[in-house]
Amino acid sequence: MTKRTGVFVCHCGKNIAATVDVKKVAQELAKDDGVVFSEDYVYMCSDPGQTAVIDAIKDNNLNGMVISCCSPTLHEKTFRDASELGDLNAFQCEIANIREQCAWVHKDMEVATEKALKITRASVRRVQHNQALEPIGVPVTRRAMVVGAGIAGIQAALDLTDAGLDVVLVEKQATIGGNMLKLSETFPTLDCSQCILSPKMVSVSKNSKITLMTESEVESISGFVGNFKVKIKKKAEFVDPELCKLCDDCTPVCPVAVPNEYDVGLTNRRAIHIPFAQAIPASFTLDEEACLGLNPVVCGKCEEVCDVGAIDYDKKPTVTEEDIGAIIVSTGFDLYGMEHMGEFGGGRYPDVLDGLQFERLCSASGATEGHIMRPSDHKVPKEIVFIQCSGSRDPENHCAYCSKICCMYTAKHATLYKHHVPDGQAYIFYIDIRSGGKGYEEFVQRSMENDGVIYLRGRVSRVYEKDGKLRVMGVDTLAGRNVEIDADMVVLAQAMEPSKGTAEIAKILKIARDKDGFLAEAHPKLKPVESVTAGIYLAGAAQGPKDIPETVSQAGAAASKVIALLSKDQLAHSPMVAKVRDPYCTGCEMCVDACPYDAITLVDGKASVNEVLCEGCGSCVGVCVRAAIDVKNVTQLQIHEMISAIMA
Amino acid sequence: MSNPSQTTEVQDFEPRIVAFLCKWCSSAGSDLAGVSRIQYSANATPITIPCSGSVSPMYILSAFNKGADGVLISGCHPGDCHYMEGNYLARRKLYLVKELLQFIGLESDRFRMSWVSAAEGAKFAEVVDEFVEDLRVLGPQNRLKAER
Amino acid sequence: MVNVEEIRDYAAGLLEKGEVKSVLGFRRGSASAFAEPCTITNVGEAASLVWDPTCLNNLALYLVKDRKQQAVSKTPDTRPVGIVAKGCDSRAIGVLLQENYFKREDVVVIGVSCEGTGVVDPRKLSAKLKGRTASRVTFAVQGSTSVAGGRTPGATDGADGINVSVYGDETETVIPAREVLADRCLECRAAAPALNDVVFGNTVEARDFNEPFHAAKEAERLSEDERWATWERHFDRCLRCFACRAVCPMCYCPECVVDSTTFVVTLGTSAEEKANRIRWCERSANTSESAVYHLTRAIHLAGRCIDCGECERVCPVNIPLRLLNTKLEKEAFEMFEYQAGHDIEQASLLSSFRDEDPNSFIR
Amino acid sequence: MTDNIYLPKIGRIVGIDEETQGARAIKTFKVEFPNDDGFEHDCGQCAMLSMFGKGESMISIASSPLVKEYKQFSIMKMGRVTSAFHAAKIGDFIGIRGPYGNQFPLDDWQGRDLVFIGGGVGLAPIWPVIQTAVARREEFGKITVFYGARTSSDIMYEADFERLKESVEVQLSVDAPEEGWSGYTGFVPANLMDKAPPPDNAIAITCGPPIMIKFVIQNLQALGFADEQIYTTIENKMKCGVGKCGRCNVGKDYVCVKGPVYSWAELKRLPQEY
Amino acid sequence: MEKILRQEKLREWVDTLDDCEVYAPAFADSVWNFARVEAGTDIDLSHTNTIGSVKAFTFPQREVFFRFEKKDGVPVLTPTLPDPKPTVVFGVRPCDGRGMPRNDTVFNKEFEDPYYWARRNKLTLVGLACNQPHSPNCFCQSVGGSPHAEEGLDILMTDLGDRFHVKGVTAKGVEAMERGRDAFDAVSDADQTEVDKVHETSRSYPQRPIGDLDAISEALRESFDSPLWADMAQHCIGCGICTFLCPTCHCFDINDEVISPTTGEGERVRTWDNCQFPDFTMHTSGHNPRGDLGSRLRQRVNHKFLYFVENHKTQQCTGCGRCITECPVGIDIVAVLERVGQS
Repeated sequence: MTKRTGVFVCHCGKNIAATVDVKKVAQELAKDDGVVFSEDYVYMCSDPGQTAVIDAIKDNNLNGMVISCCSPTLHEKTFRDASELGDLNAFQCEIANIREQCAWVHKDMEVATEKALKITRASVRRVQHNQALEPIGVPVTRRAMVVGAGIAGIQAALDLTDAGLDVVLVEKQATIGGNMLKLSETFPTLDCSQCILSPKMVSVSKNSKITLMTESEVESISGFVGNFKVKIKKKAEFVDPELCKLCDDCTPVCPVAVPNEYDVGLTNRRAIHIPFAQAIPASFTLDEEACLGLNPVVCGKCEEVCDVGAIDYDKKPTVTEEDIGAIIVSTGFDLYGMEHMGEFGGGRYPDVLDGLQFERLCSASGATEGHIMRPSDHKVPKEIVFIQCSGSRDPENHCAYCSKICCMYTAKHATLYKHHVPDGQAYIFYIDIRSGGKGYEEFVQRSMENDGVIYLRGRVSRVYEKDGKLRVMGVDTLAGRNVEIDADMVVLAQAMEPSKGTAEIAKILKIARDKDGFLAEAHPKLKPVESVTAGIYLAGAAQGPKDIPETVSQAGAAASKVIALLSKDQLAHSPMVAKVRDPYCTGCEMCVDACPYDAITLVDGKASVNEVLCEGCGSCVGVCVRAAIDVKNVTQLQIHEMISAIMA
Repeated sequence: MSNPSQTTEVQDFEPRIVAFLCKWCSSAGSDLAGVSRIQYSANATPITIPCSGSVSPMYILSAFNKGADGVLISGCHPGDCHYMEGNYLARRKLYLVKELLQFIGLESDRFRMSWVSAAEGAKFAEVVDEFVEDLRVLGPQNRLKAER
Repeated sequence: MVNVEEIRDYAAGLLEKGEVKSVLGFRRGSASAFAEPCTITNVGEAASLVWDPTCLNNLALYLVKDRKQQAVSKTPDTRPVGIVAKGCDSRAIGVLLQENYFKREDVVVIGVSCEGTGVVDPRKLSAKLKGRTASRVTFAVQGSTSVAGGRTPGATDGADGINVSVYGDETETVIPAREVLADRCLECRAAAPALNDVVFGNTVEARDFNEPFHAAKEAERLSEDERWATWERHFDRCLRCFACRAVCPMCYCPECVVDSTTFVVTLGTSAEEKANRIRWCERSANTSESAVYHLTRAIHLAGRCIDCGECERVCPVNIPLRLLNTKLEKEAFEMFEYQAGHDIEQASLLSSFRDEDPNSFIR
Repeated sequence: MTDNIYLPKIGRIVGIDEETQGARAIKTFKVEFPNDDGFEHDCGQCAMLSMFGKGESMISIASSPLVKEYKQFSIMKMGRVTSAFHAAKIGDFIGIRGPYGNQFPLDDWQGRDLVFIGGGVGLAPIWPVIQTAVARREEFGKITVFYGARTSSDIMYEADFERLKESVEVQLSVDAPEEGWSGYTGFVPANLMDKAPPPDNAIAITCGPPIMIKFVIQNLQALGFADEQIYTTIENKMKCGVGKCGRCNVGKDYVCVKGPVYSWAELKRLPQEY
Repeated sequence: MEKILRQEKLREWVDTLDDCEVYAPAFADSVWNFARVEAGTDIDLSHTNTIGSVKAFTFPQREVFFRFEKKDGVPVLTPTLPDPKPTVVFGVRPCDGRGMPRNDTVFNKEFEDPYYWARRNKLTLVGLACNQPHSPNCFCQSVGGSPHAEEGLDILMTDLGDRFHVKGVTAKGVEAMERGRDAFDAVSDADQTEVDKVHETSRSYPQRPIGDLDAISEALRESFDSPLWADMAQHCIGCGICTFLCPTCHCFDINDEVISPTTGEGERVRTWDNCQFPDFTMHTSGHNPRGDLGSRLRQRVNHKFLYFVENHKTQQCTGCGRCITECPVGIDIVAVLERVGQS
């Protein structure tokens, strides 16, 4: 076929044109073999620019188009759509990136123009061998998985079922609820956290469309958007939740006591325990690590006292495989470890607490039944110091980012303290007060004005124990003086960080994390709930620090994305998949071994690609010594042509 | 064939590098360098490929044959491959290619591999700049260049 | 010690019982003192089989040829083939099985242990004789006369020699074995065929002539410029006769990626496919193009080369091609604990990886 | 020393006709010599055409020697060079050297009936003979042209056939039934048998796919044509065109020099290597 | 012209050829091959036959016919006819010498090959008679040659131990001798007697017999369709050793080597090709008139002993034996002829 290739070189205003002689690039390319149209234009992505693409295709009967402009991540789709409007197959339009990879990183016009020419010419040579392709239609599994059942996961799961979708809700802990479960009241309204969360948890347990899998973790994933296969490993279910009557006969006989996670270590629990009274699923559970009974010679007391025979030490972990169409990851946050805050006595002094521990002290369901007292001596603290930005906004030593919710919850803590200990004095060390949010600023103001909380702008340099008190050495930068407070209790507003399992789940699901370890969204502005992997969405604090309303809205947003995705009968799968050149294949299976997606099998002694499973990574291409396999539109011929074009 | 280090003037020599960048990490990383306006040498012309694992050794040999002074292959860090394991396959294969090229006496600085993530725009620029400097010292690649 | 009569009887037995359609072995040829390959199809021919240090060829090549013939034949004879195989040859069969080129039941491996010695390198011998031709080459026992029709038992030191008669000068001289044995035999790590249906000869461990990969390690020791000077000369001398590829049992690709003398063209092959066949290198026999050819061949044999040394043996201009392959096998062994042809179930070298693969060479 | 036998002359494409479509499309190119260094040729001869950067291909000259302004080549898209021709446009430059090979002994056939039997692109090599014979119409007896193609849209030189009908008998055929087709339906050898041209004082000239030639010759023999009355052309892979590169030989003959035109009597004496 | 050259004077003679490129056999990488004789280095004429034949001096493995490029869209061709210095090759064995006129025929008939002749006209071949066959595969006498055949050589030298007998065969040869006249001595009767004796002895060694060459041609003609060919080629691996080393194999390929696809620059290049390669005769369609190894072996043998005879009235093979000695699988053209002859 006669090649009729068109080229547009974009000025991008001055973005490209300032460093690249776009006219020259267009003129030079006009001389290339097969190029029948080559022009420059000021803004290709503008409406007239796109129209020019359509017109150029139609007027010149083009069978290949190269737009030399910005990164393909930005406008590949734009120009492919435009090409389609001009009756040119979308896959016969390619982008040459002369902005990010050229104009923006070089200053010398001559040099940059030369490089832009090479980049564009390589794309021209590539597009001249592009095939017209159509997306591959893939059936969709109308079933979603939500990983992490905190408020984000719960909200997402419920929203999904509202749309009629089945949901597998996977939670690592023995109960759903996550960190919100531990909170006493929520700002700025001071309504009881459990009171608003528990009904949702019950809805989850009662929802027949939700398969709840607690004490479970995602082990592996295969497949692709619309058709994931997920292996979920559930810990051995030593206590049968169906049989457990919640009689609590078992805990008194259990000889093992370990710190209670629910109370952030402020109390102990037994190896057999119920995470908290209203746990969902409502059942006792056996802590495998702590239990002695897994070796019945040593212990077996709880089994003996269990009348209903709900306990079975011989239970093994189970792995189930689920067909899943889309995934929401909402694995939440952990507080930055107290052990990092040595200068504040974190992890060293029992009366230096983190925010969540303080929540437990305030909470009616907590160890002290809502009475604020020092863990060390159970005395009511009369002077209490809150330190904000503990571990946040400190790129040298700790986390560089702002954890966003600390200002608010510290104000809440101080207020709650004053409500519990009206004669006490609360001090808050802060750097800035960030109270953007509905009713937030008013809440902070109230804490100052109504509750007499003393806000000190400045950092704390040290906290140390002196005469049974905690001496806080700080500075009040507004007053310009050093401050020393002998406090009974110090509460550190610890930074938020992604929960411990986030790194692992990201690795398993092949979704990226940002530099701080939070799950990375596909685009910070335009795709805030999408991960870089199609079909996997993000919600809650695993994606970045956020408060409850924000978490709930992101969960809803992620759910609505999933609902939209799974509302289609078919999904479009990229047609840039591997293709076997049959006569060359000898069936050596190297590609079969190399394929990460198990997309290649041997059929009649020749490799055969399952186009739906193939992601087009080209691992097969890289290992085939016979060059018997190629990825469509990134063929070895095309790479060869591109190398030639660059080196010519 | 003459010894290039004796016959070339390092000053005037602009190395020509073919850079194979994986689409998900290194190409995105170079995009980030662009967005961040980090300036670096223009000697490397990028070819975006799906994954470092898709690199056939032929690409490297071909680039040298066609006169490339250096060949750079850049992919995602181990564990970060968008396709799960392509970069591991690449690493093993390209290790062997590197060893082979060294074995026959191609200057070892001419073939380079790097891991550059989408967040490492600055690293990408550094990798290119360092490569260019090393190649300047070596002068033009004549050993595998086609005699045409 | 290998009694050639046993091989003959075994081959005859296979043919007699109809268990194989043919037996690949060695016989005396008319062309030189070295044995030539033969394919015997009836019992009577078994008597012509020989076994001695001149049985150089890796006959696994002919299993590949048989396969290719079957593929184009309208009435393919799919009966198994018997093959006389040394340790290296059996590894070749191992790789071919690993790559599904045929099935285990398609081949009857008549293993012959090299008993810690090996085969003679004709080019080394030629160097000794300064180009003159040997008319007779046999094993000598401690400098005494040779044992007709067979090989000596595996000796335990390097003192045993090779009896050589030179054409035009019929006196016999004894050359120390280590001076004329093929490099691959001197470095052999598995002289007995592990993959076999029967083995003749004692399973003598490889004798300690040279450490494994000795020659490659020696070559590595040169400076970069010296290495290039060496290989530039070799690539420049290459005739591009493709004997190295033609003789290699692993080079069974229907069409060679680099320099094809075998286009795969069927009725369905479109003009575009033919027109767009990539020319990674040109046919010109000059340094650059030959380098691409040989380097490609080396990398494509990584983890597949079983060190039969055939490429090097057949090279008419004596390019030490084996070095390229052993270099990579050395890396595979040392860095990836991979040995070609040792496990027919394993994933091949390049389509597998380990987390601990070398990473420090990457920026 | 005279000419450099490997150095092509420059030709310019001045006309392109799309004869047939599809995977094995045929285009006819008119090529002129912009440097006025063209050569004369005889019926049946070939020329080595170049696409610089792609290589050379031996193509039979499909225009009559009587046409001096240009040379015509009908090229089927088969491989690297021919694909490059199919991608070419009017005004493009090519390389051309020749003419090579022998010719149809047209002068020896004066006064005799001529039966041309062509199939597919095989019409091209005998087309100049037909054209020349028509131009010298009075020198020959009855002229019949059998030509078959897969479908009516695959018929080459369609417009020229209309003109041809004025002076010679034209028997067109298509392989399979087709609506609106008035000619013969079936393969060329069958059409030949159907029309059964008399062998007396006739010469048969055939060219086409090997399988067609085989049956045409069988049928001609059945009709009573002697081996000496049957002419055909053969093709082999060629590189030099001047009898040196060694690949196009059929037995002792290099087809590029001794061929491509053979009588069946001559061809029978050569081994089957084409 | 006939002269005596003492061994130690060889260098003196060579030094008089100072405007020439002089080549002589050298033993390197375990093989004898022609190598440039640098000033002040020894010439060792104790060689067997060189691995590569002398044909490469007129028919190099790579010959650029012309360069092409596009100027303003028009192809511009620049022929690259070689203009070599006069070249003198020492130590050419008579079998190789006899190859040269056979190649001359090929590159002259019908069309003269300017590239070949540009080199050929500057080439002087100084032969060295074989005092005894250096390989059991020598068979020059079976194809009409002899260990001291002069055909194709410009000078024939005969090794008499401490001295050479040097005979100028052609005007070119005589001229080369004239230039080094001071190095030569006159030929005494004793010298002449010794030369004759050496020649006679050299002819007396047994060589591989072929028998009646006409009968062989006839047998080949008759056995074109014989199943023998497939049988004899059973172990052939289809490499190019036999033909690339052959002094008279001249087949070649022509390809365009692109330098820059952008500027349309490139070279049209001739390279050696080989009738044993499958694609040698394969049509673009995939049809291959010589699609199997048997037919390709037949082509090689027939070319040497039948087609060349039919076209040029002499065998193309000169009996150097390289194709036999170097065949990796023992295919032996003499044994092949024997089998064909017996069939």
